[in-house]
Amino acid sequence: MASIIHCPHCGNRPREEFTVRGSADVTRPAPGADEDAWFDYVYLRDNPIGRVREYWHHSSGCRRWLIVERNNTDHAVYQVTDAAIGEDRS
Amino acid sequence: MSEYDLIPTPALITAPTGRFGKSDGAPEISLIACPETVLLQIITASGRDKEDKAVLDALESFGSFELRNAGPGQWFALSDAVPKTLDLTAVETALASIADVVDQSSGRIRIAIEGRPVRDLLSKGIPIDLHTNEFTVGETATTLCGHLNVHLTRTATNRYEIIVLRSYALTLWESLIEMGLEYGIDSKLQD
Amino acid sequence: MTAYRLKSGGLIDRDKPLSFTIDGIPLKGFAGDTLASALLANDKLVMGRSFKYHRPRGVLTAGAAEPNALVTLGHDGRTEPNCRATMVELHDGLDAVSQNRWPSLRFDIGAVNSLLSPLLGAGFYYKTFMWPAAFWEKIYEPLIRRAAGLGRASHEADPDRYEKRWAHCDLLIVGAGPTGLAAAITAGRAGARVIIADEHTQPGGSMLSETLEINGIPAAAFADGLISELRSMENVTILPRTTVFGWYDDRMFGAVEQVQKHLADPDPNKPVERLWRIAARRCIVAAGSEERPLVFGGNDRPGVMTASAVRTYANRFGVAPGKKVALFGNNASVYRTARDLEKHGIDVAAIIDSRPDAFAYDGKARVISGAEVIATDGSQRLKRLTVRHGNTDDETINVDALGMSGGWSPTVSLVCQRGDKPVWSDAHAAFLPPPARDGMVTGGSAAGIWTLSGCLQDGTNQAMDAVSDLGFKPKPPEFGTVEDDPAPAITPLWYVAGSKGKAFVDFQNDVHAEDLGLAVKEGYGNVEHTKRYTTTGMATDQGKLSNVNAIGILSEVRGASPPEIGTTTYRPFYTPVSFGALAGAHRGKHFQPTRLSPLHAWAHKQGAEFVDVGQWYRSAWFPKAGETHWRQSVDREVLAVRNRVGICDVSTLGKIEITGSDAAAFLNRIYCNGFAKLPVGKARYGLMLREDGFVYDDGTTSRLGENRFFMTTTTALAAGVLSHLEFCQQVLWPDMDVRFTTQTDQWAQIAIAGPYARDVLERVVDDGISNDAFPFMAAGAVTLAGGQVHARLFRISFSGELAYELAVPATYGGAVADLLMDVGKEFGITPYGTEAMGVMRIEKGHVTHAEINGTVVPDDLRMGRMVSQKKDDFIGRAMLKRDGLTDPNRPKLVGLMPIDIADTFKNGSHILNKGDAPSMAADQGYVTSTCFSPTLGHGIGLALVKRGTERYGEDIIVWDALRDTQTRAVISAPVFVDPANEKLHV
Amino acid sequence: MFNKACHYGYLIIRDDFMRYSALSIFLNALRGNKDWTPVWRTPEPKKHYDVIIAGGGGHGLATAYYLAKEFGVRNIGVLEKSYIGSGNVGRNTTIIRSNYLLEGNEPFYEFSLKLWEGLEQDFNFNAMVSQRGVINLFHTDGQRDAAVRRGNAMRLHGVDAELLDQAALREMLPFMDYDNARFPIMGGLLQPRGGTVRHDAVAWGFARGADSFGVDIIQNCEMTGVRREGDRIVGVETPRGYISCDKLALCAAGHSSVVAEMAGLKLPIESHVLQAFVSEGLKPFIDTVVTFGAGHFYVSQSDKGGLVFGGDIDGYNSYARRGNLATVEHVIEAGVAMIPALSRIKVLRSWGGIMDMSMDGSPIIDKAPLENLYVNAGWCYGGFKATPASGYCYAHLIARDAPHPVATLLRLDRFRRGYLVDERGAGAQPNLH
Ligand SMILES: Cc1cc2nc3c(=O)[nH]c(=O)nc-3n(C[C@H](O)[C@H](O)[C@H](O)COP(=O)(O)OP(=O)(O)OC[C@H]3O[C@@H](n4cnc5c(N)ncnc54)[C@H](O)[C@@H]3O)c2cc1C
Ligand SMILES: NC(=O)c1ccc[n+]([C@@H]2O[C@H](COP(=O)([O-])OP(=O)(O)OC[C@H]3O[C@@H](n4cnc5c(N)ncnc54)[C@H](O)[C@@H]3O)[C@@H](O)[C@H]2O)c1
Ligand SMILES: Cc1cc2nc3c(=O)[nH]c(=O)nc-3n(C[C@H](O)[C@H](O)[C@H](O)COP(=O)(O)O)c2cc1C
Ligand SMILES: [Zn+2]
Repeated sequence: MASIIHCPHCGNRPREEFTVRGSADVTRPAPGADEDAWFDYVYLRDNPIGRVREYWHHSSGCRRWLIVERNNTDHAVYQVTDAAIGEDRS
Repeated sequence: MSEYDLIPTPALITAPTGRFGKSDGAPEISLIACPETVLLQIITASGRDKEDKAVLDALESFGSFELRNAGPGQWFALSDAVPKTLDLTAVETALASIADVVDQSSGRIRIAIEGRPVRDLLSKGIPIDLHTNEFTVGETATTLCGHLNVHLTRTATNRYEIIVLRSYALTLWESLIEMGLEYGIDSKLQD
Repeated sequence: MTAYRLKSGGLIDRDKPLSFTIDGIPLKGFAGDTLASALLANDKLVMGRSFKYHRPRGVLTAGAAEPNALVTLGHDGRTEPNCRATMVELHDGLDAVSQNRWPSLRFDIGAVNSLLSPLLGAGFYYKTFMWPAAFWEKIYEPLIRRAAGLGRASHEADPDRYEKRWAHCDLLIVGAGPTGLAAAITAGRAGARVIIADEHTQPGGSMLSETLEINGIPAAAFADGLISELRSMENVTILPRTTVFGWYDDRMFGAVEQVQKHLADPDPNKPVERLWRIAARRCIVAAGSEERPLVFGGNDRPGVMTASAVRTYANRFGVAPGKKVALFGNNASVYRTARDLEKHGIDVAAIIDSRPDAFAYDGKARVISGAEVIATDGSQRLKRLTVRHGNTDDETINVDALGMSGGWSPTVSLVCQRGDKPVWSDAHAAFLPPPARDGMVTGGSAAGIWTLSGCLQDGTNQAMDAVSDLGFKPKPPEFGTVEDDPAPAITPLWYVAGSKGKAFVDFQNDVHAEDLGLAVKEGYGNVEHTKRYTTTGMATDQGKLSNVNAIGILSEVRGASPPEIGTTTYRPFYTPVSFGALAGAHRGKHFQPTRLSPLHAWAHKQGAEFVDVGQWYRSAWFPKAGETHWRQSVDREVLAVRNRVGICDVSTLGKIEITGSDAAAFLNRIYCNGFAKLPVGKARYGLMLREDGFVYDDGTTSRLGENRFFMTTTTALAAGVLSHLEFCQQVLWPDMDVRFTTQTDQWAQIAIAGPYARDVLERVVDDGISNDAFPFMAAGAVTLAGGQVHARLFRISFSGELAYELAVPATYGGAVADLLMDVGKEFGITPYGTEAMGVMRIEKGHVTHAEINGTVVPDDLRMGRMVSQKKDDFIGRAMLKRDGLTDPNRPKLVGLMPIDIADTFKNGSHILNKGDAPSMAADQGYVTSTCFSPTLGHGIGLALVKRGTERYGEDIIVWDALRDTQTRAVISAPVFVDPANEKLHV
Repeated sequence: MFNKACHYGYLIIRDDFMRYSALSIFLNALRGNKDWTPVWRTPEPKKHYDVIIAGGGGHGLATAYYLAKEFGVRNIGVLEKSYIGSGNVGRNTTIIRSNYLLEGNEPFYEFSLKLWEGLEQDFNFNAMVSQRGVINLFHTDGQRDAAVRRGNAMRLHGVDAELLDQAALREMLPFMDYDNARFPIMGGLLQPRGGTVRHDAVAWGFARGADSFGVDIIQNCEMTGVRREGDRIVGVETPRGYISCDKLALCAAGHSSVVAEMAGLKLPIESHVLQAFVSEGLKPFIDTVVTFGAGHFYVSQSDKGGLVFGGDIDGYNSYARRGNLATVEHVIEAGVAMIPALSRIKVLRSWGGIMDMSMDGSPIIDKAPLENLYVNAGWCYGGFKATPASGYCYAHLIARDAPHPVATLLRLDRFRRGYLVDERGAGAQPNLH
């Protein structure tokens, strides 16, 4: 949750060790994509209530970028995975 | 040209040393600035965690190294024995197929802290569970101590080593003394 | 004399007398007293003044919910306002001062507000003080502010120490009453790691005031037995004087421990308070319950308190709150108080029970059932009650203390802090905790279990469940037979109709029953509106005593049930927590860590003045004997570099080693200019954009090997850039083979700049560094002083002179700098600081974060042509093409020179066209950097000016209204020195 | 006797409206305060409104008030999912100021400050507008230069701004740490006309005013869906039934993305939680509003005596109106660093609100790319001070289908076109603004 994040590499760590970037539901468009796709990626967010995926950086730990899947109303965390390595390794 | 001797300056050369805090009875905590010996950062291609054996093997020919995990596929390789004149290029070559090597011998400072109440003291800064059964001898963690990023290793039952960025070493040292006042703390630079 | 100390009994130590003062009056108490019990024992009934009407108030409780008895403790930097006398442990020399009164607690001028009270009803200030408008800040508001507020804070710094610590446990138990202790014993014996915290001086909770027996042993002694056993368990931590103030996400709890605030003589090696951040796998909240006051006319007269407070003062502190005491309740719990008082030999004048069916009381006191207290009398202390019987005439009873009980409210604050709402129970006439969730359960009277045996049993059960769940094998402890009071059957009595005088609901904030009625009438009937309009529940006790009564009254006025009215929102802090505890040791100089360059000691030796740059200290300039103004030093340093040679510590620049077979390809996507083809042994200036197209950071990156680069970033963004690179690799391009290591601390980096830079370096570097061997933008490994040190040398220049940056392992930084100074002596080598560096970069038009302010694009900085048109991808490429980022009207980097060279101007000034009246529309741009150029002999500046590149030679106004200056200046190219860069290549 | 008052020179629809005056208060007091009537009605929703405003926060209520009073639109329904004032208007740290840097913002916020200055007389409710001054501290040359640039920008627009040096600050705020600080205070930028306003009173005053013109304020009535026919909104769904409308004005602050999504619109906004705090009541301690420059902390003192303070957002996406202990500590460390004497003062309560953090840190008042849908969003943690201007400009836009002159740069398409209004230069990452 928001107090303690279970880093797949480091275990339970307090929120202070992490830096949050924002939604992980946007994907960087291919280099040649049209302007709309880029605009969507850089500026528009679904920002839904409920289940969200976010990029959290374990900046004071293993320095891995994680995808934290959580509920933004009760702050329950469902899953934390390494953004690059994915679920299989966590 | 070699009329000049370039003498290294330890990071904690100006750090306060001696006895602090509780003055009755023996100090219960000792704080030691470890010598600045060889410390290499070893990083394998992203996140391959299980290759410490291969790394150690590759390092063997240069002397005996201790590996301390610092994240997935990352270690600090340190050695008190290997001379500081170690040929880094040779190390790079030896490890080329497994990992990259970056010298951190100057960049990261090692501080040891020991004594009966050491866990109590460390818990004033370190958020992880230090219970003797939870963080066992030999375990490592990259974490925080107060506002500082640190790398922690439990080296014996009541002894821990903290690796910290050189520029923060003095701040860490001073805050460890502050945390230790209630137990009595003896601090020294080890040569 | 009405309240007095009993001859015997209680947990105080009559052999340890303590001296203390209130408002300078010396008094005596005993070890084990609280300030409140000691004051009461001295018959000091008036302990505070209320907020709005300044009414004299006595103590209402014996615990954390106390709204009235607030005092100021300590002196100077240790002054602590608003201390609850009920929670202050008495110590020798304690010196308390009463609050919110002038001139004195007995006689308070502010009490005239009481007379004006019809005008000062709930929310009165929203309707008035509007005329005339200008009077608010000058007259009305200062008056209101002065009258409001409680204690007065000191202006001085707190000299004491504070600290924080983390703790982890299997089970956290909040409250060490019977429930908590039973839970702790159960979990502790099973081997679980237990932390049990209680806000009071001693663990034991209500058992410390209890006369019932467990297994034939009085409750207090029984508690003692449990506590000694817990103390002997290594896996159990008992934290007395520790308040768990907040439940945060997961099972993260905040608690504050009074380590030494209660001591006359604190040990300087210890903190006065300690903040605990407890990560618990399970938590049992055994926080007990609060007895509610009854709402009747004059219920705030000193001498009126809750029945359980009466009982605690008598049983635990050996204090009789009066010689003649009455009790008034709507439930059975007053009878236990009556019995205990009588046991102590205190006269119980009457038990007034609002319920028609009298309770079978076996003591002496007269029981008046079906009756209510409608008024009280007495100035500054209770003298008399008016009791209204069903039909007969009102009766007056002379008493000097009244214990009241309006029922019990479970302490649900903590369990509701994460948004769950408590659940109304008619049987309890109270809100019970919400269902257990996320490993957090409530037990004992906090869950509405009123009997001692029930609490012991519930504590046991909850702990059994909690630790079994964690894999332990607990066994229930045997407590033997437990004496019990009957459960307090209750008939709600929210407000005594026909009350005479104000009937207070929220004592501290002076909210009385009529205020609530008025709020409903005016449309503020939603419980949250009522709270805000009347301020009920908003005082320092956060409605612990008043909220349920307010809800009860609202339900009567609105004709809805209490659950329909609902509760307001529970939030941290359970009780107020000092800033000091929450800040811990991170204060003063230790607010943030200090970061020192490896050349700090060297610079210090050279006499540097340091400046804060983020967490770093950087050497700003190096004053020499005779220099009285920083400008003298800086000018000298600049000229030394321009004419001879200088050295500067640039170690704080971010340095990142980038390795891997895709390192070049990766950098090519990170920078907007090309990096793929950078040859080994070369450095290149790079510009990094954000994905939105604006410039993020700049710096040089050198290729040290096919797969090894060394990047420098600005000092400010060292950490940011590293995270950015990691994001790009791990998230955007995980298949790229590239890795990053921070090298900022590994290298001491020294700039050597000036016409003689090479001459100096040649005396230190073993390798050949002639202009041909090591041309401008060369980069590579070198050794120093006969192979003693492996270093890296970069021929890059920020000053615009022939310049190098030499990186040596940090530990050698001081020695190498000394060596450079030594060999450079013959060339007049001069250390220079960030100020001189700043001057030279302005003279050259080099940008820093003064210009790279997050809103500029490369073209604004005249670097548009650097942006690669060939690469199909780099961060920021797509968004850079938008209209707004290519608009020709954008501000562009220019130089500025005063027309009268005696003039100067400063950063942050704006640019206006000559003759234009100042307005936002007329704004042409702003000055980003200025300096006095010793090279040119006058002031110069850089600015971002609309269409600036087309306006060289134009005469404009530099407008600095804040400093009341206007300066004529001319726009120029932003390069003042060596525009052809000839000096770089010599 | 107070009925049918014809205040503002406009006809008040309610005939039991009670105008506040010294006399009315006195007479009511004499009669035991028994005659007061509800400040706003509790109407049943009508089947149709000319304008539906989704969100009964400060902005929604101000919009309704100005639409009715200044633009003659009277058939308005304000839908509020909870009680009015339950949102950020009722939980903010009450600072008003117009010390902005950019052309997109400064004229707008100054317009707002001017409206504040006449507001209480205008809506006949004491909102305790207190122009006690707002100071932003700086600690380094770079921060000073940024402050000067901002102050000069204000002066360009004719707004009051003063540069204070350390000596002046010592005089005004003697208890700050000047001598032992990690980051010594160098000076500050003062806007004397900045200050505080009683937050709840703003919601109540606008509600009372709007109601007096016949606006229906419907509490506990959440908009749960939007009915759309092609590019036209025809009405909204609520638990109390479908309500049709000619125009739909979104005004849901922290929930902007959620209500926009109902209409099929995606916004450049992320929702984040911001915490605020109040200390125990104290006698007058601090007479202005001060913002620390070396950490996240700002403080003022409420008329009740509590120190009202806050800091930075918690940093992660959230719709929970409560925060994290780490942030609490972070804010309070900065507080003690700025004012060491705070150490022995106790914090009473903390709470959170949901911020509609936009991608450039500035708000949006615009018509959506639909025929009759309007968007008011992206206020970040600075929208309280904007309340009157936001209401006024939004009303202007809704009534006239043209932006008010001071809000012409706060358009939705600025992100796509690259005309950002980014005061901090933090870029397209909402939690950095
Ligand atoms: C802790 C904190 C401190 C702040 N400090 C300041 C400050 O000092 N100065 C400043 O200028 N600003 C400050 N702000 C920001 C300011 O409070 C907000 O920007 C501003 O109040 C937003 O506008 P509003 O009043 O209309 O929002 P709100 O009051 O939040 O109004 C939005 C309303 O919409 C309702 N709603 C949402 N969804 C629906 C739906 N589907 N149907 C019906 N109704 C709905 C909500 O319940 C809410 O009442 C602060 C904010 C917070 C949280
Ligand atoms: N006769 C009645 O009407 C009646 C009514 C209620 C309770 N009781 C009796 O009172 C007793 C209740 O026992 P219990 O164990 O439930 O409660 P308790 O009151 O004995 O203990 C609770 C303890 O928790 C502490 N506490 C509360 N919140 C805290 C926090 N946040 N941090 C730290 N400490 C905190 C309190 O100060 C107290 O010491 C039982 O013996 C019961 O019979 C009787
Ligand atoms: C400016 C301001 C001052 C406040 N002062 C107090 C106060 O003195 N006492 C109090 O209990 N709460 C105070 N609060 C907090 C409110 O009780 C409440 O927590 C806040 O408005 C958020 O609402 P919620 O907690 O119901 O979600 C204050 C809030 C604000 C915005
Ligand atoms: Zn990690």
